[in-house]
Amino acid sequence: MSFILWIPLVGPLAFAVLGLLLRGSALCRFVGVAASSAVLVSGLLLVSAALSGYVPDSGGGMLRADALSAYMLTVVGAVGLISTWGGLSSATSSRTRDAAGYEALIALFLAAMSLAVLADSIGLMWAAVEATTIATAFLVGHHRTRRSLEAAWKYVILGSVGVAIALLGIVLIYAASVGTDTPTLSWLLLSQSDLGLDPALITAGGALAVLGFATKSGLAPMHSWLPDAHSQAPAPVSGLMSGVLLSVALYAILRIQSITDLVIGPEFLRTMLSIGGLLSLLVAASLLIRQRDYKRMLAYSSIEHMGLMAIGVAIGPAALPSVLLYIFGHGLIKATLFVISGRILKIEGTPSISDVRALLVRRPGLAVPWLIAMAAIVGFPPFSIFFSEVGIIMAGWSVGLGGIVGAALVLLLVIFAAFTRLTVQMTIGVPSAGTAFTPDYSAHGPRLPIILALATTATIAFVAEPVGTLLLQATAVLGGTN
Amino acid sequence: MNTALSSIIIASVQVVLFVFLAPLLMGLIRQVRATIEGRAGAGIWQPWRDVRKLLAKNPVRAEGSSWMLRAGPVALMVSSLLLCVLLPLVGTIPFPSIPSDLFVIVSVMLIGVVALALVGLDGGTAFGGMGSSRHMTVAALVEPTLLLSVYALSIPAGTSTISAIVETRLLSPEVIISPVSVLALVALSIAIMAETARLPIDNPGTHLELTMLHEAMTLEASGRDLAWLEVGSWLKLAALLGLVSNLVVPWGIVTDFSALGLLIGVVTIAVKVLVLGVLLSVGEIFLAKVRLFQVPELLAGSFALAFLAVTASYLVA
Amino acid sequence: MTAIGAELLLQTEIGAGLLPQTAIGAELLLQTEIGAGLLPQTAIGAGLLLQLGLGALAVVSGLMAAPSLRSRAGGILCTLLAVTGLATGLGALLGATGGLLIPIALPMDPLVLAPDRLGGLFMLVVSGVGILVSLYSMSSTRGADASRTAWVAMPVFLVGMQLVPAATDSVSFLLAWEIMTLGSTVLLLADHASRATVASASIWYSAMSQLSFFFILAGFAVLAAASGGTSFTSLQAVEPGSWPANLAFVLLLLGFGGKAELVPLHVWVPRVLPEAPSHVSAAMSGAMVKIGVYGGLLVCVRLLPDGPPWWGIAIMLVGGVSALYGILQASVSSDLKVLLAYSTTENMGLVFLGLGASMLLRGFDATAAADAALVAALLLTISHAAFKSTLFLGAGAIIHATGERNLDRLGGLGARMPVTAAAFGIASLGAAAIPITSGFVAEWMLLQSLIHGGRLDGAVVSVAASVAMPLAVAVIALTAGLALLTFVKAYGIAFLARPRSAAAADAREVPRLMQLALALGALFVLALGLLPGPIAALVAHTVSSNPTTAVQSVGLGGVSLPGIGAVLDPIMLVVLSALVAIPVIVSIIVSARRHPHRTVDLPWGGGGSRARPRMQYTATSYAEPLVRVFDDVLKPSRDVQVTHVAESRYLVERVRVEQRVSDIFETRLYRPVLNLLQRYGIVVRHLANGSIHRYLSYSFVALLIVLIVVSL
Amino acid sequence: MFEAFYPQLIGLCTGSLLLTSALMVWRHSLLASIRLLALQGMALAALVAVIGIAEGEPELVLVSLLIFSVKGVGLPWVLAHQSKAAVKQIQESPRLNPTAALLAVTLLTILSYVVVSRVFGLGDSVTGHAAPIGLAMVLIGFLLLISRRRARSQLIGFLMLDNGIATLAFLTSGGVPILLEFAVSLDVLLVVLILHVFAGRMRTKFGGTAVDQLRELHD
Repeated sequence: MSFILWIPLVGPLAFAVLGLLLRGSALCRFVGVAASSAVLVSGLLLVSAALSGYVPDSGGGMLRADALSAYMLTVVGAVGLISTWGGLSSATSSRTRDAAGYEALIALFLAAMSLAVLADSIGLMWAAVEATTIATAFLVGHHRTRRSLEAAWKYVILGSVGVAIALLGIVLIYAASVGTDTPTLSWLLLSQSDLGLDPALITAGGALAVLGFATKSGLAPMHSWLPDAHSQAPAPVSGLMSGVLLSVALYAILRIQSITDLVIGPEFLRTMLSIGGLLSLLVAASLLIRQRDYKRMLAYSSIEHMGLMAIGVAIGPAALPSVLLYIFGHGLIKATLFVISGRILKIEGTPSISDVRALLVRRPGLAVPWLIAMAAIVGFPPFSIFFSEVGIIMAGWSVGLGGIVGAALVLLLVIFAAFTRLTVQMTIGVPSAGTAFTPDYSAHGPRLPIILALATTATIAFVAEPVGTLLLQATAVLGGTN
Repeated sequence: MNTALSSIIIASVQVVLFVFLAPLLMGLIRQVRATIEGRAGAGIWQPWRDVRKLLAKNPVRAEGSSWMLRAGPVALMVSSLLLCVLLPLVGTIPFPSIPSDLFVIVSVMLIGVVALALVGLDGGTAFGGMGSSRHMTVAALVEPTLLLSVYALSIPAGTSTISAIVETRLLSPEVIISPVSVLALVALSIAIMAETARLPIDNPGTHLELTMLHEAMTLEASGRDLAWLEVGSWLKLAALLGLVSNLVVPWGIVTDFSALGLLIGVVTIAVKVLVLGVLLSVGEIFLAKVRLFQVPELLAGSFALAFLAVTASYLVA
Repeated sequence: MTAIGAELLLQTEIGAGLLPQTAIGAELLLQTEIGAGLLPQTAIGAGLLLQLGLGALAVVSGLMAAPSLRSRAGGILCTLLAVTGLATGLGALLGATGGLLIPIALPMDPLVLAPDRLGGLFMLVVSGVGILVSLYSMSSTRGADASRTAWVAMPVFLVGMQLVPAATDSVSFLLAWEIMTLGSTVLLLADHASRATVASASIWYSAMSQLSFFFILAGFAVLAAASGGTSFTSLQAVEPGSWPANLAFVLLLLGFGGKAELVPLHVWVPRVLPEAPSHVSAAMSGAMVKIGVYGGLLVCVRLLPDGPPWWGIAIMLVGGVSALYGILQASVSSDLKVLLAYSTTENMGLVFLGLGASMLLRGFDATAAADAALVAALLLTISHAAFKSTLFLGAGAIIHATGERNLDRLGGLGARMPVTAAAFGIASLGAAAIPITSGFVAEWMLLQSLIHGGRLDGAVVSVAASVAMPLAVAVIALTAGLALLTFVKAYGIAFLARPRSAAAADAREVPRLMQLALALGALFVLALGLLPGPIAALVAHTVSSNPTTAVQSVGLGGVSLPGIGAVLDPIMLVVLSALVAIPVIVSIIVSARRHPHRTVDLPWGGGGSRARPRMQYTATSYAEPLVRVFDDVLKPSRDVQVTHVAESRYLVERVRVEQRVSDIFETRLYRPVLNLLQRYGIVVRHLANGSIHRYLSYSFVALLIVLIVVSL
Repeated sequence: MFEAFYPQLIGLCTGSLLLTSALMVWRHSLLASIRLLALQGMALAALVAVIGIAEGEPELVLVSLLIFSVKGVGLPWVLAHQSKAAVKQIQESPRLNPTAALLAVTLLTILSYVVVSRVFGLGDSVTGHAAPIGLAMVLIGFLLLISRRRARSQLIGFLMLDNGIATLAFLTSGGVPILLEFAVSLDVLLVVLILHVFAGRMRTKFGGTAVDQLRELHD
């Protein structure tokens, strides 16, 4: 059974190599899809294993898939599939030399994220997270324009520095474990209650690690790379980064939290994450009010959602099932939105909101899914984000974070209003007089992934079994008994 | 005697009496005014003659006017007749299932107000609309005074049934001159002046279109349409004066049914209404019509009185 | 989307454990009425499930049906959906129990839909409006209004509205609530391609809806935190008057008040209701707004009864201000749908006034008056649903026939559209609270409860009540007076006199199905007004612990309030009027035979022979005196442009007068805040000015702060 | 014998680490900075070797070799890969003037002493006493990142930051597990390579490597 653990790592790499070998063939554009399918399938297999109470490990305990890891792996696979499938380029454009490299990097990226969630060692996970930066650096800069180069530079510098801070934190945590009898970086061992870790070291290490991973998960004030990178990367890459890379970093934060909570209690990280979450919401709200670029708009929306998730993490076990469901819902919807935004960008040729007008009349084939996904991302039911937000807010009050949650609601309202305004500007209304047009019903790309993503997020919250159980098990992994 | 039957008899008597009395009251008011102003006057029966004349004419209706021009006057008439049925004018024995609830009475009166306003609009002229608009504005602003004075009057009796209020006053006359009652009555009187388009809110004798309220709405009506409008308005005035007089001087009203009592009741209410009419007429001599946009001030004043009456009745009593 | 895996809630299924945490779920469920019922009564559950199923079917038909069949199919399915809701609501109102469990992946209290009597009442009201609207829309929708999107959104909207009152826990409440909001938002967008104003209306609507939603969410969260559960049964455990209860009360009041169009959260109303297609406005104003009222009742009657007196006073204050402000704006408006929209604010204000009065009076143990006020508020809610949906449908018929909703360009429609005119007229009477319509009964009962509320057995109840009650009466009176003017204006200008534009002159009566919906609506208005007794008695069961002492039915359909000794029998009033009318009518018939009327071009015409329709009074001029009287509140802006004849300055060629009354809450409260936000939004861009050094500094500062904090 | 020298050796190594860091802030010439970076890498390698010998762990000696080859030789070589002449001419015009920068360096060093003393309690061990140097290097590296305009100078800052972490790791816990050490080194190497490629592209696209020019993406 434990060989499944290797599929999401080896599979994508194999496909990447295959793609490079098939360079120039039309087949190589399917490398990303194949890689994400591999991840998704193994994720689902591991989920079923976790549900039956079996926790496979491999590589001398380096890889381990408990319920949380399996869940995250599934999310990676699902979002990857939606992004890559939805972003499938036409067969002709994939014959260029770049295409194979691009697909290979995507596969590498997926493998790195899979490793990050499967690793049972903080160190290995750190390396995997850093590897995502390396894999995506050229993806962000894929277009080779001045802007994409700028975005890539900022992304790599800010991302690496952030992750370096995380490494500093991990070093301190390791130092704490060196102080005990068993120097280790294993989650499993570190999150045991009787280790006697040094509280001061764990505080400092935890804080630094969280701060570092907050960079990758796009929490303010470490978020600065995110709008630039998301707006310049090719749409599927943006979708992947926004949909899962941020969440994988959040997963790291969750794991760190499960260590620190045991040693120093939840208060310290709770304060830190609440501040970070609120700041993220504030930043998103502030910069969405007069946003001009729809891909940046989506990027700030990711910051917002990560902020709310961070508040959920701060709240602790009561909100964790909601946060986990949130990760899934946000990932799929945001990937969908980025995929559609990529198509809009391609067809309209401008990323500017004010230049894209009356989309619903001119291009209903793009505008309708765009609007549905927008409704989902701002938290309308039946999409699962609604339940996650309600769950987090409700839980927030019950653990005494009413003030934080209240402030978050105010900011969410501003964000909602700004978001609605921008969306309406893009989609609603009629084209200015004199421009002839015929309604374009084409979706400009595969429709199925979009429909699948929307349908899945619309129904998943109502699937009490086995999703509910899985979420509870994943929460239990993090020390929550809820 | 059976309450229901006696109430039906009293109501019928009231209707017949007031249909007879209302034109007479108008005639008296106009004649008194004419006499005081030194004119000969048309005599107190002139309104009767007017009505007879109007009923015998072919009504002229405007092209494009709707059924409202026909139905509106009837509605006004019916609402005024209903007032005569429901108010305790001759006797205080109400119908069992429709006690003379003041809120109901006010609403019934409003049916007439609305009907008149719609008739004014239906003519399709500037003046009709103008009259209608002003009439409704005044009616809207009068409403609080009206209901609050009703409220104030209802407090001593513990009910808004006007028969019960009058009976309470009959039993304990000291209520009548209590400050609360006086305040409420003054407020109610102002409200009634406004509702019935008397001075100082409206000048019933005017023929200058720009200042008219009531008359402007009836400009397009003729023949029997006009007759119903006129009689309906007179009836309303008479009935409301009857109400005020019974609130101030409740004696003579029938509380236990008997033939003699009924006769006394009929005579006393006729006298009371006619006396009040004379007083009204004399009073109006000394009043000038206020500007339309000062009417709200007047109504605000009356509202304040009514409000004081209510709160005083809670805080004093 | 409505095809969520819902399952009938049977006792056995609870035991079998559909939920992740079976024990907790079953335990909580057992505490609720549904669980406690001895026999599983699944009729209600089946009704709810059928609603979901029909909703899903309607969505599918909206997606799949051919454009020519879409309105017909959608309309029929929506009507069926609403009829199911009506039946379910009626069942629940009469005391049937049963419910539906919505499975959920998150560990929460179970999501159960199981309407109680009050919920049943509101489901009934909402579905009743739904039937009217569905029938009407079957033939009224054309073009964009009949688009695929619109017909997908319609059932979603209806299902959402019909399920909110069924919720027995805060999460399913919020779920249905948001589905309702989503459906209505999409419907609002129907005409976006033809009018630019739709876009801004939709932004306002979404933002204000979200504001309401967040208030409610926060309110429920506060209560849930204080009580430890999200089901209404556990929320009831919160002590009223404790600070979480106070906070939650304020939040929930704001949230539900926003949906119920109360001041100052009403700003979306004058934008949204006019811009939405008329059948949607009817559904919003007739039904959706009632959900706000339901929320208010849920808080005040079910979750947090017996609150401190200031709760009642706060509700009365909000309600009173809304009533006055709403009707004032309505009375000066010349746009028919804006007028109706503001009038909704007024009516809801009165409903909340009644609700607040009832809370206040209950606090002073004036139970009879409190019950009467509450029943009055409910009656007003029901009657508002009837007359306001009819009015909006009537306005839709006018737009259908003329394409105009500006009263200043209408007129003379009475002769051209008799059925619409009659229905609109009856509904207007209802809105103006004239006997014998539904509005009258409700207002009468409200006034009765207020004047009897100041005293209890002859003793003054409290200073607060003795100030609040007269003020409330005054507010109701002024509101009623202005409503009278408003609806005389609306009806008189639109339907009477001569047409003020060519479009109005060419108007034709609307199709049969629309007439049917209008006639049904008018019939409801009359029926509610003629038979208040049985209805009030039924309604009293939903809110009063001792309904028979509060309200009784007397005579043929009369209502009596035994606790405060007031009786009203509208049928007797009709009989009496008929009796006194007989002589009048007889004399008319006699006179008409002898003296038939003549129709002339202009009998008098103000003395002029060339009086043209343009010279008629318009809606704007009709309201002019009122604008002057309430100058200080309305703050109208006037613009007079005089064009002189070229030859002489003393001769005037044309005068153009423009008067605009804007919403002071929008211009004085919302605009400044929004402008500030916009300015902030521009300034704050400097945070992300593109400099990597600045971005690194953010991280560096964060790192330094964290280092300093951990070493403290 | 070795035990007697041990504290001095540790002191020497960490001292030179701090010294090179401060000098890098001071000097504006790119070439000088690269040389100092190489020196720093060698000092780090020496430090690891010393600790390894003291603890008697041959593994650490191996790591020391790795560090020497990557940080002491490899990375500086990559950075200086461009023709020497061109590199020589590149002069930083930092965003922070040298006095302020050096002042900041002292402040950051003090801060890291405070932080480390609170977190670790310093203890009696020689390495513990030297630990603040690692943190100081991290912070100084960060300072370089913020204050330097050129792409390569930023890279140097990043590398110094990384050296700081490594220093801290070795001083506090004798280094992280060897596998992680490899991974970290590989990651750093790759990041530097990527940035190097980007810097190259930047030169072709922007005609220079001034990071300041990257201002097109903003709100």
